[in-house]
Amino acid sequence: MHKPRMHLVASFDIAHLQYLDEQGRATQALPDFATPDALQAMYRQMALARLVDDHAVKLQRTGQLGTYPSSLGQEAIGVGTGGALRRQDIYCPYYRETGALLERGVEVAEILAIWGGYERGQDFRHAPGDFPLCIPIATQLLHAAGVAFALAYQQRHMGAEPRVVVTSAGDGASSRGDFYEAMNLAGAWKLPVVFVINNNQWAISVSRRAQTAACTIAQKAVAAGINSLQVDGNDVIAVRAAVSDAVERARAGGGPMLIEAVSYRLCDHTTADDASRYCPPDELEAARAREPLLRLARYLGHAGLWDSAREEELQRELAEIMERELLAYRDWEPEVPTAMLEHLYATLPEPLLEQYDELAAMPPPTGAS
Amino acid sequence: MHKPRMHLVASFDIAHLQYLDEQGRATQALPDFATPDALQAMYRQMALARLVDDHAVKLQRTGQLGTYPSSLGQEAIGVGTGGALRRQDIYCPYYRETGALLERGVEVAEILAIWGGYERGQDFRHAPGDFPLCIPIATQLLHAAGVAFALAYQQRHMGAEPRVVVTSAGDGASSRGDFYEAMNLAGAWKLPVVFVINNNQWAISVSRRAQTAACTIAQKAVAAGINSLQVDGNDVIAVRAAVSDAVERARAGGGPMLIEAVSYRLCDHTTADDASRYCPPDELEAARAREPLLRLARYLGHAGLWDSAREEELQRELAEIMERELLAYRDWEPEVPTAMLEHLYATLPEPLLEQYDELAAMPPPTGAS
Amino acid sequence: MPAITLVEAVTQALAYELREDPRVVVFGQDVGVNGGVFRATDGLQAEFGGARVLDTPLAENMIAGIAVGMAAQGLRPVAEFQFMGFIYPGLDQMLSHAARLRNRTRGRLSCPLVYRAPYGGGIHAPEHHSESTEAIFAHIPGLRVVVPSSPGRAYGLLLAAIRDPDPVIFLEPKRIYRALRQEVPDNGEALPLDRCFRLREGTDITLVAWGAALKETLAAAEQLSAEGVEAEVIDPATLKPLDIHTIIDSLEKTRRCVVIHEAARFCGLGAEIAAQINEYAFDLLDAPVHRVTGFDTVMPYYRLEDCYLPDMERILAGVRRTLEYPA
Amino acid sequence: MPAITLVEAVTQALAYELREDPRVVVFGQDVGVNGGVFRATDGLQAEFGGARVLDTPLAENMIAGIAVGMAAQGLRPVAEFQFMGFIYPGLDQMLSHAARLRNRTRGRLSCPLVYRAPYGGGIHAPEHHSESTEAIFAHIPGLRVVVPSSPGRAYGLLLAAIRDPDPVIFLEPKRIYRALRQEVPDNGEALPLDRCFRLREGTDITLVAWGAALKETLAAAEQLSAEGVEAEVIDPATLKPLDIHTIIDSLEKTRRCVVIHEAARFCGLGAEIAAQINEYAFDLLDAPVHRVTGFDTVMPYYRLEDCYLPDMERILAGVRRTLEYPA
Ligand SMILES: Cc1ncc(C[n+]2csc(CCOP(=O)(O)OP(=O)(O)O)c2C)c(N)n1
Ligand SMILES: Cc1ncc(C[n+]2csc(CCOP(=O)(O)OP(=O)(O)O)c2C)c(N)n1
Ligand SMILES: [Mg+2]
Ligand SMILES: [Mg+2]
Repeated sequence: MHKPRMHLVASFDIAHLQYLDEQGRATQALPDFATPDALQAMYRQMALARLVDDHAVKLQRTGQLGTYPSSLGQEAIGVGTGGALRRQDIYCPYYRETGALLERGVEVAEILAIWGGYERGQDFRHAPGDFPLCIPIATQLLHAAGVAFALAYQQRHMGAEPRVVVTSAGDGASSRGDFYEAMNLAGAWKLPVVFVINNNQWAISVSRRAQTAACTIAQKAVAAGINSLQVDGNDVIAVRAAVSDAVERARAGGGPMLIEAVSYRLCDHTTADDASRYCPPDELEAARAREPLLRLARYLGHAGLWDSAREEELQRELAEIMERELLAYRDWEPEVPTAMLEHLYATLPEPLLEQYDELAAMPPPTGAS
Repeated sequence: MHKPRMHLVASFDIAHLQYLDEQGRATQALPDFATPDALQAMYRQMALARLVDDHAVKLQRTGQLGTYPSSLGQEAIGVGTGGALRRQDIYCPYYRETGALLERGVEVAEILAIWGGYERGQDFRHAPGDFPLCIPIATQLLHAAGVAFALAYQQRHMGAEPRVVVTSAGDGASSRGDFYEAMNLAGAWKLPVVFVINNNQWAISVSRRAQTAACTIAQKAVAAGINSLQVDGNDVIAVRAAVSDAVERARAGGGPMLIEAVSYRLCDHTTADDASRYCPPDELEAARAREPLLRLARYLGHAGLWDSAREEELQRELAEIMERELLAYRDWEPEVPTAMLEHLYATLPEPLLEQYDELAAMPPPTGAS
Repeated sequence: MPAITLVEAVTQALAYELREDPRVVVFGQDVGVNGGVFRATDGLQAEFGGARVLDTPLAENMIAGIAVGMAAQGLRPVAEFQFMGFIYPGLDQMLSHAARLRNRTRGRLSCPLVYRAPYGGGIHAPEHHSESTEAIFAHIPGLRVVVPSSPGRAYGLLLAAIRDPDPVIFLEPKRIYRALRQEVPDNGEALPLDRCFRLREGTDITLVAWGAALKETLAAAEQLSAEGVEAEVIDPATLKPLDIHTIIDSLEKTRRCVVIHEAARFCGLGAEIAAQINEYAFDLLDAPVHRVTGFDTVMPYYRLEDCYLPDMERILAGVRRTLEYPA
Repeated sequence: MPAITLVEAVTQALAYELREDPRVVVFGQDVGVNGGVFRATDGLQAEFGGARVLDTPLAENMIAGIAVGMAAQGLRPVAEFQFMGFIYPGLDQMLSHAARLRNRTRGRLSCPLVYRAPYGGGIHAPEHHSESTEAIFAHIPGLRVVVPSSPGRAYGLLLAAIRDPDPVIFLEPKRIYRALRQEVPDNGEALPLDRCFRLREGTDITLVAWGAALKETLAAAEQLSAEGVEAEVIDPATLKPLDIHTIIDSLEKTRRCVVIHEAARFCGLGAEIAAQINEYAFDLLDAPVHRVTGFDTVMPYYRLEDCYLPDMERILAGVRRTLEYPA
């Protein structure tokens, strides 16, 4: 057909935020929260996350832990996100979340226990309102929408203080209907929820480009009529700034937001994966040069806030923490067979008593690992 | 935070297409296909659809048909869409589809039989590749994506001619994950599929605005990285032009497209619904003035191509068709009880023989309606 | 006190609990102004406002998933699925999360929620509107599956379901939504979950049925009585966890049992009941447990639905066969 | 001819059928370059190209749904779900469409497709990676549910499943993916669906099991044999439709039966088998049909998974109890 005349009914722009470039140079004035102390604290948390991941992978390799998903290279996303929440806010994480969990006060030993085969690891002692790590991809995004409804409801009708929920997922998760349904509801009901996508370019072996024809994940928010932003996910300042801004806007009643944090998975998908089967080595090498710790260290170094002595001191301190947590994991109280029925319902229904007794008569398992 | 600098990574525009305004005046030169004959034929099909709907509702009211969803006011969408396909293309319809089904060659009696409680109505004699009417909202959109893959596959690897699939759904369906998953796959795999949304402003009693914060349905395609367009769904020329264009682009390998056809449901959701419970009467009245038959009749009248004599003649002709089809429906061969097992599997598995015999021994049902 | 129907009893229970417990919220498709397509939520939005009685966008997976988040955060969500045939997109959230949240957080978070859905056939509805797949949900550890069969039980069991600290699938037999009226005092008294109801005493045979199938089952029992056969009729009401002991107790008297359900036979709940009777009461039985059920095929369009549903003829035939065993 | 594992037999069958039938396409998450997380599709994309062996975006509902469209349009789609724990978003498409398309179009369109998924526990995988909910699928009219338990049966049954004109859920017991090797000639010979396999002859008791549970079941049978008890072991393989007659035939000899499955007991497939035995062979039975199964709870994280799975001890205990009945 010949080109007809049409009129414009809507227009959308997707913006990208960065503070530190790949060389650790500030590309613009840093936000107010970025004091030397705060930056050093973020660096410390990223370093701890990396150390935890490193040890967890080693534990797995030596048969002391089950499958483990490292967040190597994506520490800025977890730490930047976790730091943007207040204690009483709620976090609905996916499974690749070391940095954010640490920020939320989850203990390293709890994280290890989860992947070490103990449900009790999910009983976050210091983050009692947070959701457990979520394995079925994207399903946690709907929980977050529900939590957000509850928080707004409790604020408006039950006199509670304003709270916000943040939830995370991977780029692969953005192909699931759940992601879209959660955003759409959040938009329609203007819920206080922030969706953070760790775009690490891979869903196991499926590349971001094979996942969708959309050129950004951020633009997927347009479908739901909600705001979105793409941030440099290797720049912890940008992540923290974007999520903080979204969280506080949501807290003030401004509704939901989607944040796409662009990063790269510098490791296997999990310890059960072998990324060399599908990940182009040169792409991986190029990504390594953009990683978040090096970048922040460079910035801090340029600013005279970091040097090798401080790095060594930090590593010593973190090694001690790790040591302590590894012991706590090794001494983790084993679960007894009846544990599998004890928390299924609030009270064990009578018809299950017989099965309970059968489990009670069983010898505890011998050191499965 | 103070306003940071961001850079733009993507931009999207949503356009709207119209040829005839509410008074039936051309707002721009009509497309080539819009010859007097073609326009009169489209008018005829819309009038037939309206007549079928009208009779179906009456049959239901008199206990001769089950629940029925009329497409009153939305005839331009079905007729404009159905006319854009070639015979060998595939159509995956939802349930509110009288106009499109007629265009595809489905018999009125078949349509009545479906809603009259006979599976055999779905055995479209003249549209053997088309999908049956789909009741579970939005699920057909995924079938269409699968069909599109098959058509492209058969073209590329099995020497078949290029074919396209068109699928339809309502505005409510656009909230389902399926809609997004189907568009996303179609985009990622560049499939020859066109998604047509009948935005009739209601999903039963839930208004379009309560359904989503997105200001258009068309913009939901941005999430999938595919093209989209909003059309005046009461302007059959615009619908036909937009869908034809999308279909031919898809046929040529140009990939999928989403078309939002903006209209209004001028009737109850189905015969089981009472729209007066929730639909504002003034909104309904205003919408009535924009309806598609009146609009095209006015245009044709201005152009000297239509008058009350021709209208009467048309109505006489359609009434005859309707008469014949009503008889065919009344004489529809009843299903016998064993029919419910005969087509479950290609061959009845042995373990079901006993149940088959039980059904075979049953008296046929006595005139359920 | 006016006598009310089953669907009105549902409304009455929802209203009672909305009034008494500020944590209760009711949501789903068309539950607001429209009052639900079966009017189960009629008038609730007008009385309790749009903040507590909400129309959702059209997405069942979403409805199931947000209920988990709401419940974990301290609310008492009651979600409606418009028809059981449209509940399946929500199954993932029910099975993977609602049923498990308490267990995987070792009791830290829980899911006190209710998923309601009209279910069953026989109302001449279109395709996909006549499902009865309760067995799918009954197989899922951590859920409760509850089916009322009278206005009184609808009221009492729904209150219990909303107050229960764990997730409940509440399936409402829509064929009998308006089939009979009872006086149901609006006193907020819940009925016990996890307990069978003995609807009729008898000594000759035990009939187990739930939901709409009880209509024909009770009618069959009356017919049998006229013939001198006294059937005991048991409504499990809570299908999971199942109170098998009340059924076994009945078998001590009757030694013969027929299970009646609308759902397809294969891997239906009747199989579980037969298997447990076999396990717990093998020596009591004078005849095999007989199942009168829907056929193992898709529920047909409405012209044939009466052939699909167990009717009095088929129930009576099953009973006679069981009584005459071995014949 | 080298001996191959069960997962290699799956690959061999897929390759055979891709080679022989241009309508066959294989797709799912990571099935391409990566060859699937269990390597079931290893090398297939290299051999048959990206047009026939495709990685999909991450959406199980989508995977289930597009297979319906492909199959209806004449292809022979074989879709992989990465783990059974992630199949549930696809249930709606399987139940509402794949299983029904032939019926609702009265044979005009059909769904010759295979949904494959690794299933079962015991590999120390994370949460949601150890599901065995075959009973849910077995309840759905119109589906076939097939579970292989050896490399030879994996090859022959998968070929049959792909060639079958109707939809098949093909569940692969991942715990025994590499547990044993067999020589499996790549001759394209399918094994029959809808037929039990008698894996061991015996006269004293009938053991019915499928998938990975056959490992312990067969071991238990050997142990029993050493004790002078000869167990007949039957693998139904096609769980729906179920060939009950081979089981009944066996009971004519043995008069006692134990069903073993990993899945939760309540409304599991064991219940259906017990119910049908009760119906067809009530008089044959010398003892109630006994079920040795997973517990009615969520499959625990890996530290306790061995307590959940039926092991040889529990199978032997169940057999002894059944043999000694009444005791
Ligand atoms: C519903 C579901 N399907 C499949 C899987 C298996 N699986 C685990 S992680 C993963 C890829 C996820 O990729 P992405 O969302 O990008 O997150 P990432 O792991 O890269 O952080 C898949 C397919 C799962 N856990 N859940
Ligand atoms: C999955 C599913 N959920 C609910 C329903 C019940 N239902 C039938 S039509 C309808 C509203 C659909 O609205 P829309 O998509 O806008 O289409 P329209 O009927 O307005 O043309 C609903 C909720 C259904 N058929 N399928
Ligand atoms: Mg990723
Ligand atoms: Mg609509």
